[in-house]
Amino acid sequence: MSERLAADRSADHAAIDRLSSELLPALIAKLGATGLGELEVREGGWRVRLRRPTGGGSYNTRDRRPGDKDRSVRSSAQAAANPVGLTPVGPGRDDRNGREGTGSDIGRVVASSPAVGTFQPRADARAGTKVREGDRLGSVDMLGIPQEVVAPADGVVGASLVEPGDAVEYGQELILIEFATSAETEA
Amino acid sequence: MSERLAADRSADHAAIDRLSSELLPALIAKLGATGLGELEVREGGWRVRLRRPTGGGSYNTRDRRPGDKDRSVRSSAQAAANPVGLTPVGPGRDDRNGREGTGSDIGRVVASSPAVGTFQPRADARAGTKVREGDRLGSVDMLGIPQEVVAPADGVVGASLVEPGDAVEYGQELILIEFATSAETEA
Amino acid sequence: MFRKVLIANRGEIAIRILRACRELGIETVVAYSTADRDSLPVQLADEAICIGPPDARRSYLLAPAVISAAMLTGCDAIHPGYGFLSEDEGFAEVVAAHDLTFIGPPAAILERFASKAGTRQLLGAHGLPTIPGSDGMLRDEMHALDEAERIGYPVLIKPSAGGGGKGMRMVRTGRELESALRVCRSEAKAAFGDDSLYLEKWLDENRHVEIQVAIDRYGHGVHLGDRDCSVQRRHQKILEEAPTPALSEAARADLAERALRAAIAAGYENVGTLEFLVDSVGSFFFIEINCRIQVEHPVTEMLTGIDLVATQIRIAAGEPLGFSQADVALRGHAIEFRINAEDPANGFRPGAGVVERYHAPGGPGVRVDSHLFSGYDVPPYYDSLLGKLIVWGPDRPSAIARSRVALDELVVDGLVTNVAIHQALLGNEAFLAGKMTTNLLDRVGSEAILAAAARA
Amino acid sequence: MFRKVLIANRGEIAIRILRACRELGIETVVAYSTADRDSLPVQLADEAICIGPPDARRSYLLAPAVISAAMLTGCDAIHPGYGFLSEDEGFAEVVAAHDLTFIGPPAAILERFASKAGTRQLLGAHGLPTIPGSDGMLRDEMHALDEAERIGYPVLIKPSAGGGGKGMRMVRTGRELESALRVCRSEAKAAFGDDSLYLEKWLDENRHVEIQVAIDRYGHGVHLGDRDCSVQRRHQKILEEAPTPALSEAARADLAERALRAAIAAGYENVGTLEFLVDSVGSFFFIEINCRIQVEHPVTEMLTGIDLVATQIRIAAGEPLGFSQADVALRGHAIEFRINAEDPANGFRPGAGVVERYHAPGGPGVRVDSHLFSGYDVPPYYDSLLGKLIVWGPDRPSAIARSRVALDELVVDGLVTNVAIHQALLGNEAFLAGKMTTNLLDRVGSEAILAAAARA
Repeated sequence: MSERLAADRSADHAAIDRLSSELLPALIAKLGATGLGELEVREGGWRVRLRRPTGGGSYNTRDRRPGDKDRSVRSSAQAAANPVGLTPVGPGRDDRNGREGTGSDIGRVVASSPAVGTFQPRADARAGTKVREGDRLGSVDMLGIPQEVVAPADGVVGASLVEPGDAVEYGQELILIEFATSAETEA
Repeated sequence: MSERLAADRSADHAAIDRLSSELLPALIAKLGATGLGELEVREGGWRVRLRRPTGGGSYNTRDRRPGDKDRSVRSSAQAAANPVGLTPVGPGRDDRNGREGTGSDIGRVVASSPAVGTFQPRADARAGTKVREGDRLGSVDMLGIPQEVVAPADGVVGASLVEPGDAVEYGQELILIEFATSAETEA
Repeated sequence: MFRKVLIANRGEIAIRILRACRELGIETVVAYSTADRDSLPVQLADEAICIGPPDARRSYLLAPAVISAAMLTGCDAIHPGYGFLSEDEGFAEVVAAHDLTFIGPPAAILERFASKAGTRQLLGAHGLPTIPGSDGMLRDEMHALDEAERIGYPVLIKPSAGGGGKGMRMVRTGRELESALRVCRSEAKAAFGDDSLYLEKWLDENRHVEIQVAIDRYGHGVHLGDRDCSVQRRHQKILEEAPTPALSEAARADLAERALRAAIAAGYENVGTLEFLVDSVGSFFFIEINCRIQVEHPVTEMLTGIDLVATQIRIAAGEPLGFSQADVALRGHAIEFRINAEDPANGFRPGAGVVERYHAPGGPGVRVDSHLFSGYDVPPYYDSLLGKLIVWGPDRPSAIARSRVALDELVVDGLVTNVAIHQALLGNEAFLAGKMTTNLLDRVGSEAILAAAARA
Repeated sequence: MFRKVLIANRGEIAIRILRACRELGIETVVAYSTADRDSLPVQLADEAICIGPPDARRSYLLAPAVISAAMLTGCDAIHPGYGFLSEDEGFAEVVAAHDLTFIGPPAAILERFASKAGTRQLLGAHGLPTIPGSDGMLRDEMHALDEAERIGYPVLIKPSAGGGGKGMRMVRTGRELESALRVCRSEAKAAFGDDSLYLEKWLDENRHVEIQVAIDRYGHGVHLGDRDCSVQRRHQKILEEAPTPALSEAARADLAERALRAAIAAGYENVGTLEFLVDSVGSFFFIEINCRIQVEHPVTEMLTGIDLVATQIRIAAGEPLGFSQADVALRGHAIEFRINAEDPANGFRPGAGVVERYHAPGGPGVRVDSHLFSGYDVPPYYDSLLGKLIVWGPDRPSAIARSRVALDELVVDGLVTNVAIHQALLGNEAFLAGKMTTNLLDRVGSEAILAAAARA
């Protein structure tokens, strides 16, 4: 490699060092202030772009779709089935590689729909009930074929994100499973 | 703002901190190893993209043009006029807002072409000659109309980037002007 | 007319159907697998509903999921596109049983044309010459060998169900036949869930020419000219054009008219395509009928100005065709290039990954039907079709000249595509002379065609 | 034919010319200002050469820079596109003096038609009815007032040079005339370097209809039908369609034939457009001739299948036209929507900035000519045209239905565009009835049209 390229490389190093010490804090501040999903800073020809996680690593998040119209981001079935207004996160969005749609978050996991159909909870899987991984929480009826909704982990049945009889799509979040605290586990 | 958003924000801060301490060094190493112009790292839904400066802050650098064919990146006129093989940097690329095409870099500036035409240096502006800002270094003949090439700053005439009689485009780098060292300046 | 249609497909055809629905004032719901969550049709649709995981058998091919999605979203019809459930008479029947309309021929008609052997018999009885073939499905190896002997080698093994080259193999000897039978059976079983095979006389230098028809519920129909799909790789079409350079104008008109008459007489309904082999002296043999919209339908749209998908939807809704043969005028020449994520220099190995940059060509006579966009992550689960470049010109040479420009302008950075084989074909003498046969790519070899183009 | 053409323009028309050159086997050099360094035409061109800074007077309008660039890159012809130097007979003359070909009418013919008043006289003498107007250029205020009195108010003040609405004003009284004269003179001076003005009778309820012609060096010519450009905002066309709904088929044919005969008789050469006003009873009056390719030329290409830019280049190269009127067939209906970076809800204030995301509609009958791409930074220095959406349908209602779908599908994130006014127009009763007049937008008001669409 020529001297010139080596010199360029050391200049690159210096520039990147400065990016991390100066520009990233600026990005942090701006992101915090604006609530934007993406920010870009240019400096001396370098560009740094930060994209806020939007529930998956995909390039085009579903809230930035073509068309200026305010189309439903999820299907109408899901919108109707989401009375508590939680933003759907996780389930079914990270499973492009075939993993089942089971969302997880700190302190809780979510049982999600195994099919597109109508949801029916089990009567004995009320909020507060302790469950073990694999326990049946209800079913989704897909054209007369019941598909079991199971607990993705041990825990306690938490809030239901849909109502009995609601239309749900594949992978949709149905029931929160709170992790038992260590005290409870020992109890 | 809701608690949830505040929590998200602090998670963002942590993620960005980790980006700057872990991911940027990885980017530096990869860029150095590959000589690529652009790299992107994804982590937990965040994306960081670094783009090597290519002579301007534009989104589409001219070396990433549509079409797979190996088209000339600059005009053939310029390619022919660039015997020393330097990558053109700076001039005319940052002046989207109308600034004149005068490149600058640490330790030197470049006199660039005021017109599209053929270049003729002044006989008395040889390498090593001291010049002051505004001094004539030569001219570019645009359809019979000579356009003056002037020194963009005080300094010493350095290497010529084109040959006498070469075809040059507007904004093309023509002659390096080295900054006089402070010793020289005082001499 | 329908109020709301569920689009049970993906990729470019989902977008094509979506646009046709909108023009007809119909709302759209795109049913998608989790692998297609960020796809362009999902983004463009009025609504989108996730029906299953990436594995098509658990999403796009899962009839209960598709029908359940249609009912939950309040659709009154389902458009299956091509492939997947598009020619599945069982699916069409269940759709109808749930008071939804299957956009395509009704189940009973799909069933009538479900067996290729049966279809040949039926349309043969209605005046279409058919290619010599086995007497029904192959019962066993012995039956296959006997029938092949009777027909005369070379013969083509073909599956009764499906299409797209799976389960098909040309064999020149009894020994080749024996070993190919097993492969074809397992391929057909895997691809279509049906391992019935039959034999067909193989014409070495044949052309694939098809006739597009549109027939309404009331038996009123038109043909919309022909398409030449001779440029194939292992029985997979990669380039289609119209009109075919294989036949004179009179012969083309004769073929189209006979095809239409036979299809009406056999009770076909909706848009459909009758496929023929044309031999070196211009004789034609009916092969099969495709009871769906085809990948290459835009070629016909460019010539006729008629929206085939809208026509298909209107017929399925019970509307009369609304125009007759005299209203169909063909203008100029059109060529479609299938842009696939596959590497022609490496055995057409399929690829997937992120489209770093996408630029579609344009200008007069250039149409691109594609679901690509810059940043799109092409999933590895489905077929490799990235889109279709369709180029029209007043005549074949001008369409070819314009195609060269358009192919050169197309940019799909980040993926290897088969654009190079199209560019090479546009320099191939047999193609330029309009003399391509279905064995061109496999006989001459894609590598040789690419190499010749590189030398030129 | 030319070997290499310098494209002395920018934006969508530079790409349009580039594609036409490639189809004709001609190499391309795009001449650009520093503001356009990263533009799509520069990226697509075989070569690109920077000719000056963003200020068009020092780049795209600077004749010596353009010609110098053409000579340095070894071009043998220059295509000026529209606007800029496209109708500058002085430029055409200098181009010719340097042994380069100006792609358009030769300088002498441009000069013959340079004055609008002179052109009206000339074509009037060749049988075209002209609109009553002032006797030559306006010498002074007194002359203007006298002439306006003689013609009868309202009158339209028009500049002799240029187009695009600059220096134009309609006045209804002598007092309005006095104050408008000064404004028009300074506008015309600034825009065209020529402050000559003349008057024309103003028809309150008029339609703008133009005839496209193509005439070769040997006096052989054809017309390619008409275009209706009545939808204007302050004399700026924003939507064009063909055929015009203003005239019967017979009247359209008559107008087109008379326009062609007059243009040939007056010695016109190359593609050109004769503009007419059509009054409420269908009488037509010749206004002016545009000696260049026009923004709205794709409308005609969609109907005829003829590549107008390629035709223009071939004529400039001295080739005979190669076809005659009998070969020109018009099919269906086409509408062009100019997509501008301007805000219809805020007085059409122009904008610039980065296109965050770009998605062009497609499918049958939809063409988009645009230089946009995701990430493109639209410079603020030039006109606000981002591209053109051209939609074809078998008839006007189907073209309108398809247009609605295409406009809805178009995405240009990051900039405010005028798409809303197009969407509103497609709901406007006068437009739907084909009864739009040139004063529709200015009289009813864009705000009212937008508001009506919002209510619907």
